[in-house]
Amino acid sequence: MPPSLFLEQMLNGLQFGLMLFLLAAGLTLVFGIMDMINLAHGSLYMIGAYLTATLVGLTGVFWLAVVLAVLGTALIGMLLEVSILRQLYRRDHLSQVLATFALILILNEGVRLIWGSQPLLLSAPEGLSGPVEILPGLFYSAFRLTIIAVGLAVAVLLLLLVNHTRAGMWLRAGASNREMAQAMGVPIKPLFTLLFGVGAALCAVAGAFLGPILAVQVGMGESILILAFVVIVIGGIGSIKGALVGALLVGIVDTAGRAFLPLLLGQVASPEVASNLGPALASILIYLLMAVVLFFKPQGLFPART
Amino acid sequence: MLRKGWLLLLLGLLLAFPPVASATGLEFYMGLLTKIMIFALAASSLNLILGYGGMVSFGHAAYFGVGAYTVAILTREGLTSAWVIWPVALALCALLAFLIGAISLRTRGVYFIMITLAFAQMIYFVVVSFKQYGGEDGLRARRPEFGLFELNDTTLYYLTLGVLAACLYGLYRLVGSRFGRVLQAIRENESRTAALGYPVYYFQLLAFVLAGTLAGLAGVLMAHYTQYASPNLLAWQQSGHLMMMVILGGVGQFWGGVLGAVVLSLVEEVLQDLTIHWQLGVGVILLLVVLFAPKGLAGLWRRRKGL
Amino acid sequence: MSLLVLEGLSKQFGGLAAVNNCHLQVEAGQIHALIGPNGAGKTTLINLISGALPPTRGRIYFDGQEITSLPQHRRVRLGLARTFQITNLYKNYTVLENLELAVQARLGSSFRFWQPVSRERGLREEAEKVSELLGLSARNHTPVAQLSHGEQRQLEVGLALACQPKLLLLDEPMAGLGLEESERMVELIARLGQSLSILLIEHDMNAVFRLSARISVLVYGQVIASGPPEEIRANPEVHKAYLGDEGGAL
Amino acid sequence: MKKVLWLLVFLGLVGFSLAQPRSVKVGFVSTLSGGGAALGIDARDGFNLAVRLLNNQLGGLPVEVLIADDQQNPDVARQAVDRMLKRDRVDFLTGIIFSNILLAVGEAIFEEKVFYISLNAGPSEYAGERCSPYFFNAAWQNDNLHEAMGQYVQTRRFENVFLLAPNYPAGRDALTGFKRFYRGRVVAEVYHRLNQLDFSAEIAQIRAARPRAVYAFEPGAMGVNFIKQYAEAGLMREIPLFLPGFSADADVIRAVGRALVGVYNSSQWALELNNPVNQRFVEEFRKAYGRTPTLYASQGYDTALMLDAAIRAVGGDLSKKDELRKAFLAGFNSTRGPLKFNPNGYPIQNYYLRQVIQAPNGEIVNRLVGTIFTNHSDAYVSQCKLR
Repeated sequence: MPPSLFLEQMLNGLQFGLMLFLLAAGLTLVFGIMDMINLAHGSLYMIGAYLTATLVGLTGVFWLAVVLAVLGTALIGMLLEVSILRQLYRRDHLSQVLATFALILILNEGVRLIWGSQPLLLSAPEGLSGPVEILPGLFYSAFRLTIIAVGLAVAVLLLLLVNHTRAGMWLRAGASNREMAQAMGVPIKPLFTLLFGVGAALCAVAGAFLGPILAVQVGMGESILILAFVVIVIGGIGSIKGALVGALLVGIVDTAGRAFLPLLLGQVASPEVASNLGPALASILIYLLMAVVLFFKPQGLFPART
Repeated sequence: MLRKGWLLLLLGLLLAFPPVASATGLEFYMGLLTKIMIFALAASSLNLILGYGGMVSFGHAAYFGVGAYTVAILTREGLTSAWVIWPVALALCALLAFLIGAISLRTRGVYFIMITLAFAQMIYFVVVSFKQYGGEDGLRARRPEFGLFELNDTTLYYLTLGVLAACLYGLYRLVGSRFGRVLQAIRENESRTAALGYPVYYFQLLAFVLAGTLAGLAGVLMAHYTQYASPNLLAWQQSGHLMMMVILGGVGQFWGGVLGAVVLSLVEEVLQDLTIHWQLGVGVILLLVVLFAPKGLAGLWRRRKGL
Repeated sequence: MSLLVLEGLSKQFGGLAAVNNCHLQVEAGQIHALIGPNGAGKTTLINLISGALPPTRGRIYFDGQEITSLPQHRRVRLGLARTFQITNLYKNYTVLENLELAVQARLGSSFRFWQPVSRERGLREEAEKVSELLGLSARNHTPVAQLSHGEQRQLEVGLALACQPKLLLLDEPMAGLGLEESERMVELIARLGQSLSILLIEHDMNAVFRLSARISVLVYGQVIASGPPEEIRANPEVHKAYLGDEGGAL
Repeated sequence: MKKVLWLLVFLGLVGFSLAQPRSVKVGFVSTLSGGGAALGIDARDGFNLAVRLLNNQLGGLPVEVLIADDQQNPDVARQAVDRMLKRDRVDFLTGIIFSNILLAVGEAIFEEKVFYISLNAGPSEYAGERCSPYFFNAAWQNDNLHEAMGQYVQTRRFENVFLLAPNYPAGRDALTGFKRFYRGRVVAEVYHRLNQLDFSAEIAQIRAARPRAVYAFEPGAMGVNFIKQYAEAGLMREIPLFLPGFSADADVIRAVGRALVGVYNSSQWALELNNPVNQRFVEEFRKAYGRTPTLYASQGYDTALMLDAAIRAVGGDLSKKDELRKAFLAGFNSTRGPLKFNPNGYPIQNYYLRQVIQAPNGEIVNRLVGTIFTNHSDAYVSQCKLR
């Protein structure tokens, strides 16, 4: 295998992983701190992508549309928190699952009523469509490079925020022990609303940047939600660092599995078997990864709660 | 528990339904009832571990689907006797539940939810990778021979009714038995139950295997009903669907699984007839139930009756 | 041979040694108290003995048999029962239901799937006996959540008692009790001490010195002294390491 | 007492059905929610449009169309079909988009001796040995568009080609169809998991393999994702991409935009096919729904026309199953011109080459370029014993 192909696949894994991280970061914080399972997290990602697509159509400027969509989605997220989700914090996980599943159905149909069933157009900004030569002979999509840059920037920002600010300290305290945070006099309610807004904003960022390479359509949230859950469980619920490591692991393992597993199988088995088995094994790989991690570390790689 | 009289009346009505249906051209509802009863069995089996055992399995569809696929694959391979197919399917589901449970029960809480999901997903992808068994298209499942009677829509209805009634009675005895009591004690307070000297792990594992086997039984019936095994039966959405039924009906309430299966199926059926945007309606109803009936519909019922 | 022997027992949590090379012998037929400042590793030790946690190093012998790697339920069957420092009951169940579960555990045939447990007279009668011993008969059908704190602590002991242990591990049975309730608990423990061996962890020094035949002092996960109450009271080591300036309180 | 009551209900039902004027009931089971909904909705809109233009009649009989959503789930579809067969007693069924759904319900429909007119799904199973007298397909056999593209790539003399499809039976069948007519070298035949979102790994493989051409079978949202990412990687200009028609139709153009320009695709239908039926369809569809119709819409429209023609031919007597079958086989006047059928129920028709271009006014359209096959039949018809 040429090294440039290997490098390209690693970049692909990195890019996919970073986008998963954006989704997983909000999910893991909401889960870890509020102890709330929010299945509707993926719906916020969908809303973010739809808003971006609509705003690009209206303003014609990609970056402006992204900023507005992120703000809009954060607002919608906070509205959801204040109106419905807040009532679920004290309820058991199963009620939360049922309620937020109901929200998925409602939001999906709502989006369908507003925008219709056909997928929406969302293209990468003019200057970024097309490849650039990052190493001699290695061409890579400029937009995917942008995604990597944005993902890394947000990851660094989040880690700084969580590890080096007062609000971040509250968050960590809350993730490890809710009662203690409350006893410290942290204004829990507004903090939760704000946190939910941040989670929604991160979803919108993912939606805005994945929209140009994935189909913007109803149901796009659910297909990626399960992956986000896999990520946070591997990383350890409530841990931003865990979410980052988990997301990169999932991104790279999944990409590498798809890219290299059929080739490897081709070396040892007949092409017929390899082409049958390869995709199946590649699909299983991330679930296998999760099962193995949980087998050895039942609390994930970086448990936030002790 | 509902009063005996009401139960007998309900059973009588269900027994009398098929002749009435075929006389009045309502055969469709016989099929619908068959499907609902199958889901009632699957949801009740999930309720055993989720409600009574406190084990939130997000991979219950695996056994449901494997049960159905066993029927499809064996009939395709030329086996026609239900007396072979049923035991093989159930044994396979039991074995699978044993392996998955033995590993998954090392974890707790959300990690348990996710590891059961992981195993179910692996099974899903393994099953669809067998091209000779239909892959993503699914596989036709012929109805097997029982010898005593021919399996048609009517006999399948009675068979399902009989299996459901027997399983529910068995579950009823189980949750009131010594074993059932310990299972619920573990849900209430695991560390205390362990400190009393109960081997918690084995109790949970046994319940897990039992629930998986019953779900497999439901899957076998499902294959007889649709004469088809589709990958959708194994998908995580199916696990979610079963969970919705249990939560909607009432977690850990004896009739929770049955009630949830009946209500959710009927709501979907009615709303689908009315509008393409029926999922909006289902969503709103589910949300209202969570907000205003915290213990599910069975809980609502109990509260009304002041029990 | 002593009833319970700990040999070089250690438990590490990450880099922290909660129990560190601990040696202890508990004789049969007496109340043995284990005292020590907060964070000395007393509850961890109970968790190790009862099997709730596996030790990092060391061995545990009970009744002449090594139990270091036995699972918790096997130890209970051998006659080791414990209580919890923080009340740990089936809150939604009644007193009798709590006790019946303990009795059923001892009878050891819980893999029965058919007979309704509500009709089992034997379980109920034994549970009633224990309840009477605890003085909770009047509360038999009250859900635990509605009991007073003192009653809950008594039931906590009762659940362990219903296992009919050879050695009872009591983890701060007096925690949070008022004066009168404490007195009742001391009486209960003294009564129990006549017929079975007890390893008692307690902060209430008054109670400890009244009840125990032998006292061990745990500091930083190690037993630094062991002996009859008078000896411990007089031990300068104990005063220095554990009691500090408040030593006068003894 | 109870018996009397049931008797009354029974009599009421009988009386009701006798009192009804003669009419025709059509069950339309399709994917109307979830990821594949756009397809089903387009087909439904096309079907409904034709019914409306026929004054809500088919073959002179008043028509009632019952619509149900299969959620792209075989079990749900099974339930819906059961309801329509046993409760609503429909005369015809149609609407299913996906082959795996059709395979799950087909036998049950044929057993009831109800005609199923497929408007999209064309599985090979029903084309060969398992063909049924009650099955017709107004669109295609699944392999056809791929065969056409294979033929075209062959005539362009591309010396090798890279093939890509999801790992499921229809994906494998599609590439088999392509290879049936393409004789050059296949550089690689890559199968990925169904409903995959990200294609970066596959695109990197394509780039490394440097094939002369790429043929990809990516139905639904996968197509949108793949094409966007293929263009994003800058491969559109380097390695020409060939697609089946449904991956480059109006709906995909709407979602992908300019990235599609230049792509060749094969179809049995095209927007500018020059016949009066098609011209009216395109015009009325745009007027009614405000968007450009896709081939799915044309197939829905044609299915209604096909029913109309056959019912008219038997004079509205739906009990004459044999004559209905003959009427279906005789064909009808479709948006693709006069259409005839093989004994296995699949059409004999032309397949066209189209190319996505940017029109002078800036609009991106899929333009008809030429004809690949004329009067083409599917590869399985000889295995079907029906006459």
